[in-house]
Amino acid sequence: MSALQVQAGELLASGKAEVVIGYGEGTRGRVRPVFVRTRADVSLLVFDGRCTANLTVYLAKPEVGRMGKAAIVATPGAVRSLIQLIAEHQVDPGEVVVLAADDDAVTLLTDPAALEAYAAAHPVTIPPEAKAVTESLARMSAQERRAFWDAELSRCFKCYACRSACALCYCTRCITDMNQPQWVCVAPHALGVMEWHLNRAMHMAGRCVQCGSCTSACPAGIPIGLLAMEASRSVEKEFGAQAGLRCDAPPALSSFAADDRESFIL
Amino acid sequence: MCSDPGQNMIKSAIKEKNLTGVVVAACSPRMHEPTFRRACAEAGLNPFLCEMANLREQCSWVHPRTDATTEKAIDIVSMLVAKVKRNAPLFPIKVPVTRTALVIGGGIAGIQSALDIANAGRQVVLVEREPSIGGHMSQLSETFPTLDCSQCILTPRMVEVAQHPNITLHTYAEVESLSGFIGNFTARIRKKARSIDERSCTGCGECVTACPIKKIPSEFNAGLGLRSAIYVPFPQAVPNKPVIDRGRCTYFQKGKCRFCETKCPAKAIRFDQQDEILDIAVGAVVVSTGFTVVETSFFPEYGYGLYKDVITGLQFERLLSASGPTLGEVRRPSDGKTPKNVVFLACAGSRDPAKGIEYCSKICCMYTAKHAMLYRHKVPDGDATVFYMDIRAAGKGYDEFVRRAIEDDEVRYIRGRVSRVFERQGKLVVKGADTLLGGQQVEIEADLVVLASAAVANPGAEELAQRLHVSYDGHSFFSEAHPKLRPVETNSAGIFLAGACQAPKDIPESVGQASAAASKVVGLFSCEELTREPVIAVVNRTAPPAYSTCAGCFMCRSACPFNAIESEEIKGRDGQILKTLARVNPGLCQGCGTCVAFCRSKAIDLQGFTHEQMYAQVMDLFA
Amino acid sequence: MRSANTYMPYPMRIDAIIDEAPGVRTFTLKFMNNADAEEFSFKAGQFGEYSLFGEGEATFCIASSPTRQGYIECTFRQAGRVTSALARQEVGSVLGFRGPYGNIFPLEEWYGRNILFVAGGIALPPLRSVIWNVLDLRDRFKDVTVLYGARSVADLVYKHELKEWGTRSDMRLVTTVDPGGETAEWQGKVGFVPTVLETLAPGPENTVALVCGPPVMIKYTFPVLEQLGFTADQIYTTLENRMKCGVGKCGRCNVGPVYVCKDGPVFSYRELQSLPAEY
Amino acid sequence: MTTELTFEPKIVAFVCNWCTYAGADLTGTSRIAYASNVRIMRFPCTGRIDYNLVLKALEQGADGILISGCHPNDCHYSTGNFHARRRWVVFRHMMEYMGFDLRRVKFAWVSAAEGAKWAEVVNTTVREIRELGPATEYTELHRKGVA
Amino acid sequence: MSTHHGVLSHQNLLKLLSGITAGGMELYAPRKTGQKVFFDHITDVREIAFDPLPTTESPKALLFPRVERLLSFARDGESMRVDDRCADLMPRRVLFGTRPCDAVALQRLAEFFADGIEDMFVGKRREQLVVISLSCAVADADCFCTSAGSGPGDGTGSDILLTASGGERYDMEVLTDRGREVLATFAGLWDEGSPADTSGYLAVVEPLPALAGFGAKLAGAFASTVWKDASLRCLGCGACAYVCPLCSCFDIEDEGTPSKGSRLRCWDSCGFSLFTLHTSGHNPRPTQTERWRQRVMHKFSYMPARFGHAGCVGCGRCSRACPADMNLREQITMLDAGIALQSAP
Repeated sequence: MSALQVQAGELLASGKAEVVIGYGEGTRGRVRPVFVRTRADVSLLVFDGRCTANLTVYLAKPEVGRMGKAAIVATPGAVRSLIQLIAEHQVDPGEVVVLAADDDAVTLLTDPAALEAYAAAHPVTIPPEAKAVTESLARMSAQERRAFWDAELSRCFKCYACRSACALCYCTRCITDMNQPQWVCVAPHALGVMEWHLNRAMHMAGRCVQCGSCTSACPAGIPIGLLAMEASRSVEKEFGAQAGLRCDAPPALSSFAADDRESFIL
Repeated sequence: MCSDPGQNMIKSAIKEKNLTGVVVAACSPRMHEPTFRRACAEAGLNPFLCEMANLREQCSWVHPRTDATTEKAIDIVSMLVAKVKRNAPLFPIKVPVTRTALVIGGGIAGIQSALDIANAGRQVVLVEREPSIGGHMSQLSETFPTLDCSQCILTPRMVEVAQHPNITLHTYAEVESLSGFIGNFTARIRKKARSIDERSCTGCGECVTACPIKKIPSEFNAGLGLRSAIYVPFPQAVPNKPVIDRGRCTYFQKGKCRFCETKCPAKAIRFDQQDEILDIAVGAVVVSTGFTVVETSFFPEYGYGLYKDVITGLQFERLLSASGPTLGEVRRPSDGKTPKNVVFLACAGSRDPAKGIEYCSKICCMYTAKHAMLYRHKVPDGDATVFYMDIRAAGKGYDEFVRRAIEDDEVRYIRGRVSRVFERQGKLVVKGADTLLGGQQVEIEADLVVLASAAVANPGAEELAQRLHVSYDGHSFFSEAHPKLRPVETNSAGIFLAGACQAPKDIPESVGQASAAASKVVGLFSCEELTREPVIAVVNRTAPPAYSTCAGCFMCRSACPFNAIESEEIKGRDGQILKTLARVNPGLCQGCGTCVAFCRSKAIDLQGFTHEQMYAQVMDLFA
Repeated sequence: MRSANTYMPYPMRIDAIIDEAPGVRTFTLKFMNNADAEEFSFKAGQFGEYSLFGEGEATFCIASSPTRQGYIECTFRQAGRVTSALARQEVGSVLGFRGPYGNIFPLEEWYGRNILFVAGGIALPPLRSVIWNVLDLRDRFKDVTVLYGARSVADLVYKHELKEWGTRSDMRLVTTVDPGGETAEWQGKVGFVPTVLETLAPGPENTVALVCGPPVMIKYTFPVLEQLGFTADQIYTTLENRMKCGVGKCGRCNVGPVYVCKDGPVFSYRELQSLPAEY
Repeated sequence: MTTELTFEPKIVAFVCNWCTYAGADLTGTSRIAYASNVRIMRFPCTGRIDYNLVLKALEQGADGILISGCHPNDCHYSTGNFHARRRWVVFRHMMEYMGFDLRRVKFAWVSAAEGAKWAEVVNTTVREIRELGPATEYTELHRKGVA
Repeated sequence: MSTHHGVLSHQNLLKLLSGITAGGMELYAPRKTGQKVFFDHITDVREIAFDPLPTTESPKALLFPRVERLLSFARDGESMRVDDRCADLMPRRVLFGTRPCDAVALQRLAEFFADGIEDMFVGKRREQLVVISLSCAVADADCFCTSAGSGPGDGTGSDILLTASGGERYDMEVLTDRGREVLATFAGLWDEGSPADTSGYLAVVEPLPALAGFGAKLAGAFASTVWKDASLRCLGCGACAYVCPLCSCFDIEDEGTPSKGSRLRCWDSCGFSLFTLHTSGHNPRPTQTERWRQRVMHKFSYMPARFGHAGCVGCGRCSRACPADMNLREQITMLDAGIALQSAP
């Protein structure tokens, strides 16, 4: 039994968790989320390099919530998102146990301080593909960037897998589903797609923990996470606030500093 | 339209056509929105179903008579029609009122306001930064145009304040912060440590005599006299209790001395006294923090304050004052001799865009005439010369007063600006032009030069304004809500202005405004409840299981400048928490809508400026 | 000639607006083209998609009777984007209407029978179409009874018609409001619809019951009728699932193997029993 | 005549009630003439201005946007403009990242006393937008991807 | 007509496709971006991707576009001018590179939209669409076409079916007049052929035995508890529905202002939480459990009951697209077993 399986078993046996949300073997060599409720089933749990999806997204699901106190197998990205969820009052730190997994090590994190320490010790890693696109975007002119996003977003049919896979897209009603007024065009035409992704990026500003889940979820292969990441990074660069590091962090966007940049204002 | 016939037209249209909304295409809503909303209300239409299309200030007055202007006018009206179709009837919000007023600043304006409010039977908390109330008026010798003694008319008022049962006086104290809203403010007051137990102190003055440090320039005497480290600012101070200037006191600086303590018969000295923080609930605030004058160092052309015998008008007041450093004799600072040639420079700094003070300080013409006159009375063989730009003596008895100075007291008025004051062979020379003589250069030797230096806002006025959430103008004077129609209110409901903190004023004007502010406060306090504008943010509520589109992230909380966001728990039948939502305290919300723009799920909306209303305006513009 | 485009509405103009209850309005709509008016016909129970250009479509039943031609009426509560926009319209405004869609109440099969209408709140409109249809062909039916209830007196719709029905000798009208919803002047009954129905105790013999109301009313009314001896075939209702297309394609109103818009909205209680409860 | 010469841009101004709107009123009371291309929308505070409204205006055909409110520290609500400023920093960054032309969205602090500045800001904006020509990058998105 | 047989080389196929674009007909074919393959308007045949597996997005957009203008309107004084688009020319299009399962799906989709009140848009597009499919030489673990009423060499729904028969050469079946018309212009590029047994070139698709009788079993399984566990990891996105060649749920929305705008039809999904939400707040399918059940029931129980075939052709796209690995093959097998277990005495 792996260390993860042992720890998960103990949590279930001791009643510290009633369900362990983890990764299990899926089809076609992929891994998938599994919900382990009995000690016997801990053998389903795996953890390796394929496990990148951010499982904290399931904490907001009512069906999962009804299963009782959860332990969650978390990548560093998921730990950050959990911290962010705590900061945004979406998760009660007392109601979730974290099995932070990274390569071989599994660390049990049960309080905000431990989560924060873990997040601090595991900085954001940007996948090489994302890095390459970011670098090429930086070299582009505005028109080239427009053309790049126009082409990429033309594949978006608004299945909202990006939103569904995102732990921080927990809104009771997403702005794109509102029609009084119709902030975002329903249609997945170029306009509606642009509005949706720009809104998501703005909503992620100062909140995106760069876990990469939205990009991996996109069935159309759009590097969609770049937008949210960029919004969050601009907040980091401009205002020095990084998401997912402190459980009591104030919202970065709805805060301000008297000397925030205003060179663009006449 | 704003005239009675115009309003009646609207009223009858509402009734005849059964209107459900009104757009008045006329002037700025900042001007007449309340007028028309009231007219609608009188016709039975909810006033918030009325909007104004600003066709005057923002269209006809700024654009020529062209088709493009007409198009713009049509757009403006059309946008407001689109908005008003989505307006909802709103109803005033009732909030309780704490019937205690806070008056900040104990000069003549603050004193007058406090007394008026207190005499109307309401509680007043008067906070003064200095150790005594009295302000600038207590420094003046005589007052124009009657030449009665300033102290004589002020002191009884100061005493009345001290003894009034409805007034709580905090001197040597400052307002640290002001939270809450009209009717329900909390003022945090820092009472600086006086180092004296005020209750025990009898005001005998033994300590002052005992203090070995005596060569501190006296603030009260505008630097012309001296005081000790433990001191009473002036003999008639209220309260007449000393204060230790810890920055100058040997004990506080070097840890040794305590002479005053040994001499105090009442054992009232408290070296270990701490600043005291008081949180006081008040319903209204009168800001009467006054002004200051620019120092002589402000004027490079007059020697940057290097010449001891170039002084400000305020310093000259102290030289004239019987309680001043010279006991009322005019003696110049450099050598104590009686000056035989005194030159008064009016508009020193004022009305001088190059110096950044474009405005007229308003009081200088009058007090310069007074100074020259009083000087001539005290030094009958002296020459008084006044350089002036023009004489502004509008006011009851004012022009007569100036004429008396010129005609009876033979003060020489030269119309012209002074370009330089310099020293020549140990004597001051005032160089200027006489514009009535075609700009002819004149040079006048002077024993004393008195600058009618500009009245400016107090240092720190901006910071105070920010703490009080009131706005201020480019010169840091506090802004009234409307220059003509709401001259004593600020844009923050429940906060009023009195005296020279708003703009330079003389005594009668300050007192008049102070009484006006007091009457506003008394009016506000006439009811136990006050009605507020319903333009506030509201968190939506929907059917279960969502209860609201609010997800409870509380991003709005950090966006709110007024701490108006609270949390609300939705509980199930058995008491378990189903959801935690944001809730807006309708008493605290001021309706800025900052929370609204931050809310990702649009759960908060601002009544009167709703998402639907604003969106409809944008869409209509391009329809 | 009708357009080959299924989604093409008839242009219609609002001819009259009646405020029925707080947030509830009735529009009388007239065809803008005579040819449309002539071509158009419908039967009681059918519905349509009413549209406001630029805002979208909303699904309501046709609340007027097919016996009254040249216009249609709809009654709606202001709630969503389209209904809110509709509520901002005035007499003379142009709307779109496409329909009629859906199946019908088989009135012809019910000639010679007693008809019992049970309606609650804003669900009277679908039955109003049938009520007027029956009243206009009064001699073909036996006893006609209408039981209508609302949360409060203010919430009753078609107040002027209720007054007329109340005075007619060829039908019986019973109105009721929920406890607490009555006013001092209220002359009708006070109580929930199922309870009032129980005391009314209409006989099931040769009777058809048409029931329309909020889900909770339906839930408690069916058992009362069964208790009174009505069989599931004698009870009819309409389903009000969310719809977009009205022609069985968009998928929204799919409940089990049926599309409510195409196979409904009229269902007998018997038919309903065979469907999953996803409505 | 070429279209460049006849092109009159339509500019939507989103302004706060207490400073810029009052400032624009002052421009009027001072009778300072300025370009009539601007349509003013009054908000209580810059903090209330939703970037989605800006986006909608551009999509609907605005050639330029002007967002204006109180100078820092002068906000009637004390901090609304600070919040707005931070939001605009990010919004501009994202617009730029997606390749939109930032020159069409202008920002200015205009106080209630700056009637002349308002006229100048509007005139400058109109002149610059006129040089840029009609905005198409948003409006053309309406058609893309619709069968 | 009777099936016509021919053979052509890969080279000539490309020439033929080039000829189609040059001749003014719009050509749609798979194009690859990164790892994903989409049907796209092709102007240069070198851009066509000949990936062996079904494309990422199905070709359904050729009949049922992601966004489609149902009508447009403009205020005209007191009335409204409405353009019903009937006059819009739906150009003849050639769709190349569909797999047999796709072609079957296109046919079923067209049937669905024609049922009852016919949908003009889909109908007209279908009339004008020439489908040239490629038989499958490869299947992956997500495919189950042979159990879903199709197969790797099924010509149903195609106008022309090409089967790669080794050596850069295709066996061609011309199945319809429309197919023959297209080919007529390019007579020199292909040779007459005779019926050939292509089965040796076709993929072997792993059967999905659970599918047999699955519909009948589902009919009684609405209230079963199997749905809850089966749907637990479903994220509720629309990826499966949007890549599916047969999912046809849509939304109708107006865009623009009351003065000028369009009524649009856009894809929608029964998996979205708001799909069935009533304005009152009542939602007949409140959680993902009910929504996943609807998806499965609709495809494998309701559709067969109504149309005689499932709403699924076993292309496997949903399984490949799902971010939570909701594998349909596996789900069917698991649900089948679960239902069987529950209904056992």
